[in-house]
Amino acid sequence: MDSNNDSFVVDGKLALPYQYFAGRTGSRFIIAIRDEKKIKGLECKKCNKVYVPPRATCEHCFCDIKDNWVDLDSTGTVTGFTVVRYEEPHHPVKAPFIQALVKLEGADTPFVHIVQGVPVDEMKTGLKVKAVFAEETTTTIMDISHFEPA
Amino acid sequence: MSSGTDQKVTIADIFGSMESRVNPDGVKGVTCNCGYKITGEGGGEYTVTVKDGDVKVLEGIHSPDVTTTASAENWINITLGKLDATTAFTSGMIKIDGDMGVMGKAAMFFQKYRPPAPEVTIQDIFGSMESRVNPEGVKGVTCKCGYDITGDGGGQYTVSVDDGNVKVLEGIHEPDVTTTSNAQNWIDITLGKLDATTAFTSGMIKIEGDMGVLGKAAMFFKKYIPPGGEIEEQEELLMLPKVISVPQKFNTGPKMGKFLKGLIDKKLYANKCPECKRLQIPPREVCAECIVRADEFVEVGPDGIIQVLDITFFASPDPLTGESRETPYVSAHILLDGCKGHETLWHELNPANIKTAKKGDRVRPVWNENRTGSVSDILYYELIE
Amino acid sequence: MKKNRNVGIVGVGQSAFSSHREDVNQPELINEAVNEALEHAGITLNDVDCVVHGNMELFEMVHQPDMWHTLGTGAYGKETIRVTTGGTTGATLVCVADNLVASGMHDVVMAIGFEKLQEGNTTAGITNMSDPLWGRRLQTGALTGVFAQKAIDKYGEEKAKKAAMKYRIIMDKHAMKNPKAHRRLGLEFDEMDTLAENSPTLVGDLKMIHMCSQSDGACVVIFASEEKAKEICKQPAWIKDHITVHREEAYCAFGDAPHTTTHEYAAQKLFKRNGITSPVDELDVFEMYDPSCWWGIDWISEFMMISSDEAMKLIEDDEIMIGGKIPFNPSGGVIASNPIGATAMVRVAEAALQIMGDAGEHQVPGEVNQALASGFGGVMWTVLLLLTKEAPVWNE
Amino acid sequence: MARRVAICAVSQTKFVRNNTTQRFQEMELDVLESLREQVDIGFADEGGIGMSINVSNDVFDARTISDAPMTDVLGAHMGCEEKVDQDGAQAIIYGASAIMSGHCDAVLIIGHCRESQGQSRNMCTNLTFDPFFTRPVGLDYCSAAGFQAQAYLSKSGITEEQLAKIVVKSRENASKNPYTPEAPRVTVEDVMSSPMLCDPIRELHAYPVSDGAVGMILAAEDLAVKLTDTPVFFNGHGNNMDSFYLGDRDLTSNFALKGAAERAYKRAGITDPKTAFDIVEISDQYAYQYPMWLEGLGICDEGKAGELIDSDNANGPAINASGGMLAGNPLNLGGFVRAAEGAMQLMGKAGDRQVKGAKTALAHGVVGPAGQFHTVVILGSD
Repeated sequence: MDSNNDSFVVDGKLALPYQYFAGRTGSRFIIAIRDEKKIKGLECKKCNKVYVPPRATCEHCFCDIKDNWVDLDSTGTVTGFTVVRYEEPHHPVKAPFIQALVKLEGADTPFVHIVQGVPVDEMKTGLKVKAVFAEETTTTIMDISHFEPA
Repeated sequence: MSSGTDQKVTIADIFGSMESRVNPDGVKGVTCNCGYKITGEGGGEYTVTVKDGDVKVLEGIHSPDVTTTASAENWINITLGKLDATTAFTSGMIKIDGDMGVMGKAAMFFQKYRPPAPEVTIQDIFGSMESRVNPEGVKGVTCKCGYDITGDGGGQYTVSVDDGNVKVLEGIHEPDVTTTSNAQNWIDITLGKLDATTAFTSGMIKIEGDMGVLGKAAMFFKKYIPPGGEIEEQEELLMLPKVISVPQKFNTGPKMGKFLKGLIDKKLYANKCPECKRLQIPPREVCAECIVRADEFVEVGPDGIIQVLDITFFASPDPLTGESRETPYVSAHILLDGCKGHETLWHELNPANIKTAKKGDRVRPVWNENRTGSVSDILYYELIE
Repeated sequence: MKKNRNVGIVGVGQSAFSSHREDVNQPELINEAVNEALEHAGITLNDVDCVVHGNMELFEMVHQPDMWHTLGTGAYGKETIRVTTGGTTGATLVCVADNLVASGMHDVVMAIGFEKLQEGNTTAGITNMSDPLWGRRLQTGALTGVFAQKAIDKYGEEKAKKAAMKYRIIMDKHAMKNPKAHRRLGLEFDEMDTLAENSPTLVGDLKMIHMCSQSDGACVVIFASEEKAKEICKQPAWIKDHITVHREEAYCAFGDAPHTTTHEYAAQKLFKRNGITSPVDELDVFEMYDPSCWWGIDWISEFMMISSDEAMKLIEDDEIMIGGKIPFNPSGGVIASNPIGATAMVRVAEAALQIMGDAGEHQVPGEVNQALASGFGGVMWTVLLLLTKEAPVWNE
Repeated sequence: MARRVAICAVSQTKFVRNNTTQRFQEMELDVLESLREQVDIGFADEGGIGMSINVSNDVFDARTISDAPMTDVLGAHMGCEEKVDQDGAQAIIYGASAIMSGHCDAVLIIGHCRESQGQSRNMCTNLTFDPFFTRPVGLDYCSAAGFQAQAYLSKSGITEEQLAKIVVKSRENASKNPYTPEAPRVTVEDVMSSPMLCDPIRELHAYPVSDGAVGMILAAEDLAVKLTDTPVFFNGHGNNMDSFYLGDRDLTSNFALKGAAERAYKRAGITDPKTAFDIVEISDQYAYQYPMWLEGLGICDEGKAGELIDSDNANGPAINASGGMLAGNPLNLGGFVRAAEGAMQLMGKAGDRQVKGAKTALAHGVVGPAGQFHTVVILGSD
């Protein structure tokens, strides 16, 4: 690359508006959290598994499971985690914070959420946690504000 | 289209509920007035004013930037999502005058309208029972079920089944089993909003007498359809509006860099293919026809003639800022002096020239006073009178 | 060219196309088309070896969306590939599937084209294809009045506008026969003038009534090797040939200087190597990617290798209608339904349904032995696919 | 039987943290020119390059149809150009299929990625997650890897020190690789004391941000042997998709990679992967992936990766002689560069990092969060 290179860098943006739809299945799941403070799973009767987050089709046997709602407990167990220590604009809370896989009582699959109320360096797999519901809705999984030790 | 079943949805309610349905993200930083002329029965005139995120809905039309005209029936159907707005727009069912760009934003102002729950009465539930008999469910059954519905709008009824023959009587008459519930809970159970077993175990409803009969009673009737039509259609479906923005550092590379830097000195550089000699402006690294690097630059223009012009009335957000631009504007391909054939430069024309500009007219650039090496160093091209 | 082995289309699935699919999320929308295609082919997901996926990330702003979409595509535990090429994506996916099966890599491949345009801003998304430092401030999506102007210059205002609206209404009449179509307006020929007058102007003489829709939808096509195809399907639609012609980016293709368009170039090459000399007579149906009726009327001559006067006559004499000499878009075309990442695949899917005889109410009368489908996108890019009823025979 | 396909030429740019002097097009043009210097081939339906494949990504490029501005530098003006929007290793499979099907005789593939362009690559990969359930909690590829690393380390018993050794070795190898000039040598202590990104992944455990381009030309066997004395044959391939939601998977099971490898070995007729290869190039975006992917590929037995690290795999194949992804390649190009490296080794053109007499190579690529999708390509000098 020659030294009299005319190249320079221009600050810009990729900025576009979106509106995402949760669909009927996703809406029912989030509305139950928002209005009833209740977390629900969907059961595949063929695979004998209760899934969270909800999905209309079982990924493994490909059958329709969208009406097989099961009420779950709002307490569960941490099956895996990481402590996020880098800062990014897309983070829901300031780093460092704990992202954890939480398996609710009655569910077969854990899902990722935030755990608070534990010093980040003392976080352990196996921790019993309970859901803390958000005061204001964002119409997403963040209607559960976070999990904290049960 | 089943607007007849939505008698509870009114234009007044749609506009009246708007202030409570504001989507803060959708109105952030927006200032505009949108007028609505809703014609026909139940219509009215309204103006939605948005002032930097602050939303007011006024009756009447007040200095609108854009005005939408539609019949009450069409507007209700659009609001309920039963009629596609674009289809309605395209086929002339609604008319829009004024700034189309504002209309694009208006779609994001409010959260979805949810019509008030249809008027469901205990009287209607029991009154419609005889017409909802499920012949399979009552075949060979003989029994009497009493219902004591308490509270506002309540009443007493007896469902009498005599070997498949069903009568619904007012009052309680020698029942085999009696169900007691308040009116609201019974409506919710009927509509499927409240689970009957839950209601029973939690004491919300009481049952006295032969429980076995009640098990059969669940099969006596077909589903109750409230006067407003299927409730299911009105199930809330969540929508999540987001502006996704990722800051970028765009590199010019030496070719585009040379061209952009030239603009600072009011110079326009094209690069030339060493083989076919064609020019590219803005320059690209390679000549696509000959697949060779094109390193030689020549100065062209700055004046030229209009080769192609597109007068644009449709505003879309500028992807670099998310902001919508003003319309109309003219997107033009200009054949600069020293260029030939398709070797045109893409830019805009002075909006003041829209009415008169035509292909072949001579134009010159109007330079921005603050030039930084970007597309906006040229404000636009204008006609040379 | 000698193809290693033949490839047949054995199943087609389409979600209903609509601007209102708030009841499903992205994987669920795809799933509808996947299930329909499996059912049409009479196979199960277990029979599928590989899933091909495509759409444009910026329309929904989901990065590597095939990851999330696995919930609806059925790709779990399978081989997959994701290919995308703008508006041509759907057609490119067919070429990918054809190559994957013809090469012997896979016996049964399922290709999925998808878009949920309601979730983004289509025009802004398309504008983002321009150079960030120059054209991005100037472009307005895929909207341009250039083709209207070109036709008006060529035929005079009255004749040109009449042809455009005639074409528009023919597409709507076709869409009325296709229950999957998004825009089914019930237009009549005698409404031509008032429709055009009342419709809002977009760019130049391009009005909203002329332009294609923005739709949510997914299209799925299942491909099988000759041996498998014959096992699975009574009448597969065979892929005889395909050609892709892209062109450079910014070089202005508009204006007077003569040049061969990608459409002409692709058509001439494809027809030559398949021995087709008179496409209008030899083809039985053409599903053309027509972003607006102005582009539609302009491109007939380019694809059919006829003069523009002959093309005008085809429109005026109803020869492009179902029942005509060379029916265009019995499905209603892109003007009726346009889920962009799926759109070009819908062209192929619909052409295949015509050959299979499964197009229902919009089935063209008579034998469909040869069908053409086109994809359009990018910077005036084109993809052409030739389908046949008879399995092709390849000589050394 | 379909005809065989061979790689005739490969080229890559230097991968640097922030290339401020070129835009994408010029990076790819450098690669194209280098490829055309190596082999004398033009663009033509028969006997020439009949298809050009671009490897790039719309979100990373901040550009819809990110291949549109590349058509000219791919030589595909008025020709066939397509884009594979996954790891470039997938483009090799697709390119090979187009030749094997008979559709064309030669294929050009060039990919680019500039991880330095957007504010952060994590902001881009956060957009992989669905908008309602996984995006809002702030997941990105880095934190998804954190989950997997945590689970894998506790299952495998791989130690902090062993992870550090992987990085040290990668940098040592990279010092002989002219294409990764910005991967300075480090010590085990440097790695172990580098700040945590997301536990247990440390800064030096993560692949660096980089900009660059890579390409190759594939041709049918009869053409390839005319173009070059050192054709590298495409002998097998496989890929496999896992579930999307992290909680639906066993993050330590290597489900996708095992399936991909099994398919590739079957197609290439390989029965013992431990002895089958001279060169193994894997996409280790994070240090923990090095042992985990090697186990998944069957290069070492499950639970034995620690021993492999400690012994420096003295008796096995050369693993990531290039330095691997840990020494610096952007997302999308990881597996593609691995295949290019494998091909250079088999051509005997790998300079200071050349492994003598290398005849067979395995290249591995990965797409998606925590290895949702893996690709394996097997190359041989015959």
